[in-house]
Amino acid sequence: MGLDPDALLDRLQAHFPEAILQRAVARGEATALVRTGDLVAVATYCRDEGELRFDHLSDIAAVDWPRRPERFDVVYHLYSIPANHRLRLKVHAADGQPVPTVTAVWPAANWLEREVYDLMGVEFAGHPDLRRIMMWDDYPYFPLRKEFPTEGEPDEPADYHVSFPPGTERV
Amino acid sequence: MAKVPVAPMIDGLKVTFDNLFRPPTTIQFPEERRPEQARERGMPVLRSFPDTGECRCVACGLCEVVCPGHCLEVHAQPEGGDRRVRILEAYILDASHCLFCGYCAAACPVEAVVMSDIQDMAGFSRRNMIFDLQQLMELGRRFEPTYQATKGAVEFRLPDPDTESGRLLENKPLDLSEGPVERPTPVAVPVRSKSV
Amino acid sequence: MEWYYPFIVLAKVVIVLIGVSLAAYINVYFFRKELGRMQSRMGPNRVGPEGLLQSLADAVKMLIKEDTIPADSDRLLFKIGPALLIIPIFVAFAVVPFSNDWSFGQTVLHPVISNTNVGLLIVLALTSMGVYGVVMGGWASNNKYGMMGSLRASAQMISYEVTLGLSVIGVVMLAHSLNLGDIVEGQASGTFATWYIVRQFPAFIIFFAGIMAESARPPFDLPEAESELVAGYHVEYSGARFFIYQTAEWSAMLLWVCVAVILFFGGWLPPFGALSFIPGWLWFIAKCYALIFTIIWVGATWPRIRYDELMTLNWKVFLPIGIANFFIVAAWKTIAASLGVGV
Amino acid sequence: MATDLEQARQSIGGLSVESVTETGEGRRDMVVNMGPQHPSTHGVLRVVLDLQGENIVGTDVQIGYLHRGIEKLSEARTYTQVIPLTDRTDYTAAMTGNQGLCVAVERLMELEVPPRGRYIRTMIAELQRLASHLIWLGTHAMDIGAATVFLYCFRERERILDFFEAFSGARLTYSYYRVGGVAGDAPPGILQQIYEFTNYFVDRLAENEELLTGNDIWLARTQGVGIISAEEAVAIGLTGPSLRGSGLAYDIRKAEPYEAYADMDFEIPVFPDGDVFARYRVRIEEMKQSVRIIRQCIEHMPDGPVNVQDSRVTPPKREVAMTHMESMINHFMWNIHSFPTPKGEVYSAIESPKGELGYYIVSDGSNKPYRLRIRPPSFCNLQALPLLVRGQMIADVVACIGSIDIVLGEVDR
Repeated sequence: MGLDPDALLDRLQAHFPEAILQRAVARGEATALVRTGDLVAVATYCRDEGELRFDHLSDIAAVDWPRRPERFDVVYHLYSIPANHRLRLKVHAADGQPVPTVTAVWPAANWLEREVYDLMGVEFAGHPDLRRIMMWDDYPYFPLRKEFPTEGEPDEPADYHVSFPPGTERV
Repeated sequence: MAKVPVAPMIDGLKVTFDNLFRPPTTIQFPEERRPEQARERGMPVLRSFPDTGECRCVACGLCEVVCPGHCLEVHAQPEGGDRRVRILEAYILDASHCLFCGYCAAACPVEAVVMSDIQDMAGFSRRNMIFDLQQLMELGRRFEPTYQATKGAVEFRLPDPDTESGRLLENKPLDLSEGPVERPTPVAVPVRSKSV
Repeated sequence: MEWYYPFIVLAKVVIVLIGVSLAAYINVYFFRKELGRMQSRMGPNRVGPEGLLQSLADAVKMLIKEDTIPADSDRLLFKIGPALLIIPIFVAFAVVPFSNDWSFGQTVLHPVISNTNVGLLIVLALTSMGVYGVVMGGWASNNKYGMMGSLRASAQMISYEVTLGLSVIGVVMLAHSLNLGDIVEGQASGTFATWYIVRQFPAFIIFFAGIMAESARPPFDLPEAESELVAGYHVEYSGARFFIYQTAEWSAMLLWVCVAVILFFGGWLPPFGALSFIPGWLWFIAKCYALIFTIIWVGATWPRIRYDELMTLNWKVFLPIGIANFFIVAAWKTIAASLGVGV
Repeated sequence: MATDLEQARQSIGGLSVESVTETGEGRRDMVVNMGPQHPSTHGVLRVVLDLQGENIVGTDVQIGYLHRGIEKLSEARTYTQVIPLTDRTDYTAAMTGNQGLCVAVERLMELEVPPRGRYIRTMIAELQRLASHLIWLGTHAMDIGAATVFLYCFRERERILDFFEAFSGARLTYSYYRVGGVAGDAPPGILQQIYEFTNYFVDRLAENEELLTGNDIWLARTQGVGIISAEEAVAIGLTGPSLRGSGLAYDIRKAEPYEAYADMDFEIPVFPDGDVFARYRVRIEEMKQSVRIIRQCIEHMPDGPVNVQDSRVTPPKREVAMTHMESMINHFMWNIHSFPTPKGEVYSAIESPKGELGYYIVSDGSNKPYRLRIRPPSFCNLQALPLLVRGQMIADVVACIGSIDIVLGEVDR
């Protein structure tokens, strides 16, 4: 492995004393909570800085915490192929508050951000092509939010699930 | 395609020509079948006691709880006013939602629901995929000989005999001095089964 | 001319029509069985003994299926497309001699409907017509895949017509005739050493590739490449019209194989004089099926070529070889004639 | 065939490929919807192609036809119940779907799988890699027109599925891995059979290679087609064999060894050309390396338990369940509540046959994941398709789709 998680976060915090709001290391994984406005700057630094070199954006995920004022975590998992270390960046976003896009830093973010937008409803400011990707274009809900019921919205077209009271004759 | 076709292409022809004289690997499905594997996970069926014909199910509802596809429904009624005695009223399997994961069979404490070798289910209606207690028991009776034959290997979730995972608390080892019972019977628990 | 002459011609026509249709179905069965075994499968084996009736069952199935015509298609062209493909191919069988002459006492029976002097030209001319059926069918179906398939088909068939025609010039020059029967007789010497495949091997390779491209067999099945264009020009066809397309394709392959056997494999001639007790038509059929076997074999083995590579292959490889072959044969004939040596 | 300019959507992964749709030489003649029903889009992928003749001037990849909301469903299920769902992501390599989840949960709970369990899991994962690559090879070759290879590959794959059936009881959706181990030890005699299979397999693989690797048509169809440079590949998020076909030796089995890969002696095949042929070679060589790993696993298979000896996650035995009141309560409690995980979050990546398969789990301390995110390799690899097909022909689109080895079940989840 490359840099150990603490050293990684130290380096990041040294360069962005303001933008890194929190840091944590758990199970060997480094996590940095980034101020939403500074995301692109931090991301660019992570990608370009000599020893970090996070050239590979593994994943973007969003986590919904409905009771928090800034209810969404948008989580970026970075990996450095040359240095072989990982880093998790997090930003908080309120409902309707756009997160700056990182497509200019890692083009791989294109579809990943689209998916987050589609399923969680987090908008990405400056994304070149922010369309729904999994659901159809005029779908009215964001299905991964916690308030969305697992069985689907009630006014959706009836699904195939049929309930059979005992004794129902089989057709 | 600047070059003229050369030797490697002829080698390829040789491979197909060789295969022309090898016996075919396909089997004629409905007549011939592959040898069945002991752990085969087909449709879940219900076993019953051969002597009385009663279903083994004790209506504990564990299978319903562990089912990831929510395809099982166990309906039980307290008998009379006695809430401790539950009677199996209906057992419904919606095979069109079944994932064939085998969790129900693994969880069943009395080996009532087991994974059979029934693989070829087809129907013209979704309702054909819904099986009730009587049908599941009938299928279970047909499967019973196979189950007895492959029982040891079907024991699917016992990775290691040394695992003392049966104990409830780590500091309170389980007393196994009685030894395993030969056949788990519903009498051992305060529930009893009754087929409807 | 005897009074019964028209009846004999009519009888020949009927026999050839039935025979060709039958052979097309036997070929389908043969194709499936061979492909199946090469692919470690069994091939058809359910309908009839050893699946022999599978082709018949398919034919019946296709004939009784609903025949759909897509909306907004050009209905007239859509309907006549299959006919335009199959008619020229069946007509071309009129000039193909299937055996040596049979004599019944004084009467000599030519096993060919029309023993014309320009047989080879007629074959080439009629098969060139077939491309219209493909283009019309693909274009009239108002389907993008169909249109691309028909565009590919037209470009491919027209291009390969050129090299195909060029490759047979050497044979024609050696045989001094365009009559297919005479071309076979030109190869007669008792052994296979005088067959034109020996003397005209490069021409045969070009011709073979050409007939595979003309009849759209893999690896040249671009007009209907199923992994790219779904089904190409006949993507919208179903039922009887699809059936006609399929029949036409198989008949075209049969026609080309017959012509190839006549041009390069000595037609009905036995490979050795000692084997001449076997009747000529048996030799002819055996050679045809050997060639069909090879075509299927190649198709089962090689991947599909890409469209631009197909064109490159034709225009940059086969065409120069064909032209060179033409000049070599011409030069050889001139030199031989000036030396007084027979060729 | 009127061109609908509204459909002129250029989704090209954020890289600056200039739009050539409406101007000058890049004029578009036709828009073709390739898919969702098309023989070679591997399921329900829809690619909207802007064509000029047969040349491609624009691509828009549309997915979502197989979206089943597995991430959402997981939030309502215990970790054990999620395992059968992961089968349904990449259904050509269901074992690695299981594995990814189990490795992630083990990391979350800081469990250590005993050696025999790790070896069996490694061996199964490599067998699964073989099976997955065989499907890829077969369909890829069939897309390019070599239908025979497809059947040969499925012939070999059937043998592997037989082994999987012996292990797990299923042929497609195995649900074989468990948190902390596997569902059952290897059935008797199976290891010997697998070892014999590897010998057979090497011969058959050589046969398939004879049909393709040297074949001029195959070379013409694959060499120089769908080129993507290493920089572009990393930027667009390619992983797995598709990335190694561009010359970067990134393999999680080496970079962050999990299971028993640290004990294994194997190589990472890398080919620098970045074209379809390079990706083909990578996967073919990878199959040979997988055979090596399988053999090593069998040769050095340790004895002992296959599951972690931890009553939190290991299911109780059924024999004892009916003997004792407390053990029966335990049996019911375990099956109803499964096991809770400590609070926290974890991202764990494994090398699936398609690439980096990551599971990001956020746990709130309960027995169900608060959020379970699957990082699907096929999804990220498919994103590169518009880059691969720029300036190519229709026939190359098919080759390119085949070469990145996508499974739509995983793309859409």
